[in-house]
Amino acid sequence: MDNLIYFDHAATTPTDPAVVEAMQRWFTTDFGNPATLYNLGLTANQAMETSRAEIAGLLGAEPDEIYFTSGGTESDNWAIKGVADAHEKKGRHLITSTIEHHAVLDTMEYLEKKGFEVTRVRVDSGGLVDPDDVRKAIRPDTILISIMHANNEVGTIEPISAIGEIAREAGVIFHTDAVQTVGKLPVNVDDLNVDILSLSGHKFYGPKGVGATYLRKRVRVTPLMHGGGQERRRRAGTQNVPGIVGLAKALQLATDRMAEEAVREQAMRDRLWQGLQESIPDIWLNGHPTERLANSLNFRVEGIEGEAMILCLDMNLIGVSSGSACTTGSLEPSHVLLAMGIPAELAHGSLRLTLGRDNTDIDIAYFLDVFPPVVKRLRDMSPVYNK
Amino acid sequence: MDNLIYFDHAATTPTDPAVVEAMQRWFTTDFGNPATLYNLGLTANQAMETSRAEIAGLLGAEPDEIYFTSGGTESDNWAIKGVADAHEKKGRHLITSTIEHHAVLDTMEYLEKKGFEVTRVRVDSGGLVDPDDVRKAIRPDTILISIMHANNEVGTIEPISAIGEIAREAGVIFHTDAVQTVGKLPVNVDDLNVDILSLSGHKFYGPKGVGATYLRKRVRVTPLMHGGGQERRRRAGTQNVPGIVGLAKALQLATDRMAEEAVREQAMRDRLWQGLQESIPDIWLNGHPTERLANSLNFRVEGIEGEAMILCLDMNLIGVSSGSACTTGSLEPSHVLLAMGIPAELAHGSLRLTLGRDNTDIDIAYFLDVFPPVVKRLRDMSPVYNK
Amino acid sequence: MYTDLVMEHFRNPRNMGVIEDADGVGEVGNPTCGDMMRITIKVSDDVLEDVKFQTLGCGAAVATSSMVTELAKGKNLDEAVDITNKQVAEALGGLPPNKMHCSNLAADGLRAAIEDYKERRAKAAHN
Amino acid sequence: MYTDLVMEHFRNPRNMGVIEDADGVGEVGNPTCGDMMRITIKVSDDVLEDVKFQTLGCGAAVATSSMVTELAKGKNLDEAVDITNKQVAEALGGLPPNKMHCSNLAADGLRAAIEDYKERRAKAAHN
Ligand SMILES: Cc1ncc(COP(=O)(O)O)c(C=O)c1O
Ligand SMILES: Cc1ncc(COP(=O)(O)O)c(C=O)c1O
Repeated sequence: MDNLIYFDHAATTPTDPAVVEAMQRWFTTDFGNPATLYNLGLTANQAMETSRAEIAGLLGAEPDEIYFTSGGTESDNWAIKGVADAHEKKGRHLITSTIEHHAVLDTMEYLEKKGFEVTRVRVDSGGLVDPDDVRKAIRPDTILISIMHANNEVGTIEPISAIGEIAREAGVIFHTDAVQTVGKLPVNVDDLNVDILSLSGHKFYGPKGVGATYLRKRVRVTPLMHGGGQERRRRAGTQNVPGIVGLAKALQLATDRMAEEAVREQAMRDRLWQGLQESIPDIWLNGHPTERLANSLNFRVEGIEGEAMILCLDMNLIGVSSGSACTTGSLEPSHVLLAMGIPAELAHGSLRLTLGRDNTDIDIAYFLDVFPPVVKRLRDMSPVYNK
Repeated sequence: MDNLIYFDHAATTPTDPAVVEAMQRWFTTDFGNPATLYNLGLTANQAMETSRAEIAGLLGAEPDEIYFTSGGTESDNWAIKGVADAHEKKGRHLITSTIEHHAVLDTMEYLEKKGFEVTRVRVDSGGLVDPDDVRKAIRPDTILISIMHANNEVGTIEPISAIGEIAREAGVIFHTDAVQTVGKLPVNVDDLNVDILSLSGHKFYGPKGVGATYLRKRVRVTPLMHGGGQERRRRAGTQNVPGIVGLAKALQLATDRMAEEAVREQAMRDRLWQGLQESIPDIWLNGHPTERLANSLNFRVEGIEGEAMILCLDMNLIGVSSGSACTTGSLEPSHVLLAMGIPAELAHGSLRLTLGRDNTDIDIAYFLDVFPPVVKRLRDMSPVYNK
Repeated sequence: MYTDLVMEHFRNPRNMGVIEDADGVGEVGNPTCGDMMRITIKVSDDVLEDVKFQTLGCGAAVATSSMVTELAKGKNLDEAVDITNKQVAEALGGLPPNKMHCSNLAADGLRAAIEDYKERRAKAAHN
Repeated sequence: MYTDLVMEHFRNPRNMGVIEDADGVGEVGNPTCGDMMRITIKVSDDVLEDVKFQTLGCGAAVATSSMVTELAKGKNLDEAVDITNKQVAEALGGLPPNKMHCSNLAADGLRAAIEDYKERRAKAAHN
């Protein structure tokens, strides 16, 4: 779909052709199982370990602190269930925020049903967690704090390093879901003071279905996948060698162009927002004005609904998401926007644009052409917008 | 590694070039997240649902009984932990066999630590489970029976249909690990009387890191991956669209040539075994003489050790595995061979050859040339073989 | 996700707007839930001479609104009041399961408008 | 997995075999564990004139056996008895962690052979 203008890079990204290229030989000629002893397997194993070392290096970690998983959801589930299971003798209290991804929130909810207690710290109107709230939530039986690095809906970047310091002082394990930041922001596990970190390849132009968990040495977690001895007995299953090679390649490429790309995308995004504000009345920014991912723009449009905007934009070959999780079979407004104090009817009328490598000034101009008439048309149709 | 002679298709298989080809566009041009609402996402979603329907058709299932996972290990873990969690109010007793894959056995062991009880039915000297033993093991608090379709080390094919009937009569959920049979044997979930079935792409010339779970309608399992609403809320995580398309393609191709390939591989395997018996004294078959996968040959060689054979064969560009799980960091002899009553010293001296599409008569002849001198050399070196 | 017909109605909604001197007005849904529609009708000799809608909501909400106006227009009140949400969905070739309940309110809106018309007439008769 | 040197010793083991009229024999390991080695030595003037091994076991077992014979040959008994499994592994450029314990017994075997030799000599002196 080459003529699509894609503004949904927080949902997924195209796999970089160089990444696809790097994966090829591991599918067909060098296809060995890295757990086997003959040359073919050893070669695959070497490629995997090289990838592990590369990723570790880019995160400021040791190679044997990196575990390959099937993606962000698995990494999040593992971190939370794994810590809960391994440390429940110490306590059954967990801390998270109200704006986490469902991979964290639903896992927490599951644990609540199993008798764990969860404190969800609130966020301010920009989506920011106050580290002091985390400090106050810590109890003697707290075993895990899980706060995301940047939010996937509004892009707000959380004060992870400060929260990590608090966690360390209190002797509580600290997990961050960095699915939206790895490849976009510099991520160093020591600077961030994290013990466990989740990342996912398809968010930074790598393949879908492969991710990684950073797990600091000596932090105990129960495996989510029991079985073979892979990943130092912590994550069973034949490793996805092509995916792992692709993951490392993608992170390398993303890191190489990170600084330049952030500047470029932010400039486009800011122009876009400027233009929208000038041409459309009654729209407001969702999320933090400054502590925000360079590629993220989330805004609400009074009097109309998100899905209708998405469909109208799709008719114009533009791909975007609404603030709400349209796909979950529920029509609940976004829990993130509600947590930021946005009323439900405006949460329903929110749109998320996340820019990426493929976007150019032409896309911005095109959006600014197309979107105002869409808003006008839907507002004309709306029984609640009469300005 | 084109000049390698590969006899380890039970460990993994090369991805079929046609499968790799089918995956390509879903990486780069049609890369959308299938949960999104615009055309790009809908296209990906359609490809995924078509794949689901294809796989369902090939297994005699309904499309909405197929769930995509990251592979056999996840499918096994999910089946067992998911049933245990969802049904523990009814009971905490599980039944399995002594020769399951570690993805099943280690998961069972984990549940034992959590207070579940596990009965492991024994196998006979050919590796066969007696359905009557399963029947006798059933208790009022039994919630799951998990018996593999065919064993990965010796290839023995278990009487799944009969066990399934017993499970159904007793009202107990029945899971089978069909990782080694899907793509090699006709697998029909109704004929097999199973409620849950695990399969993994890389065992039948599909990609690594993608598998599926068949889950019969109305069978309750707790998710292993909590989060987004994917897979009808039962398995969260952005779906690996290229992998899923590859999985369906691989299963289609494997099914198309299944009958022919089984005959071809069995003929080669039988010639191989015939030739080995003629040229090497004191070797014996492990596994069932007839109830066995067409491509599987596992045998023990008196007086020498498995890894040494693997290394010597690798020096001759032949890839095989030993009976023991060489990779797990332990040097335990294979639990499968021990369960079949084979003494530890002979279990250590066992070799597994699993044939595949790429093998030809030339490979068989080459192996028959190379292997007898290897055995002779290692026996000369051995302090325990003096015949 | 949506059938072609749903998308066609979303793209080119029929009878969108407000009848200024309507004989009946029906409102269902709630902006807090993300879906709300207002249906205005013009009645003459117990026949729906004109039906118009305004809708805040998703593709399904818009398409069902549009479809119900098509189904209703020209029908007499007794027939029109029997139109169900399910019939509207069927006329569109079906809706995704998650949209069947929350965004498929248009028949309810039409019924509310007809009831409003009947109430107004009853009141007028009393006066 | 293995260093090049381990593989080289596996491919071309030094001093493989049995000294028929050995002055000492050491046996360690156990076929049940998958690793077993027998070391035979020839001693003259307290110097290991010849050392030979037979080994049942994995690549590490074979390579450590081969390496220990190289390290020991020509040494006097006091030096040879001090050779440790760790030194053997180091001389091979290291072993995979899981092989450090179970398959790295060759120095123990050598020591057993030297002790056997000393016992035999002590017995001979007593007679
Ligand atoms: C913040 C965040 N966490 C977790 C995930 C889940 O990652 P994945 O889709 O790789 O399972 C996502 C994206 O879907 C995300 O944005
Ligand atoms: C019988 C059996 N079950 C489960 C697995 C695990 O599958 P995967 O490697 O795809 O996780 C394997 C292979 O490794 C297997 O042979």
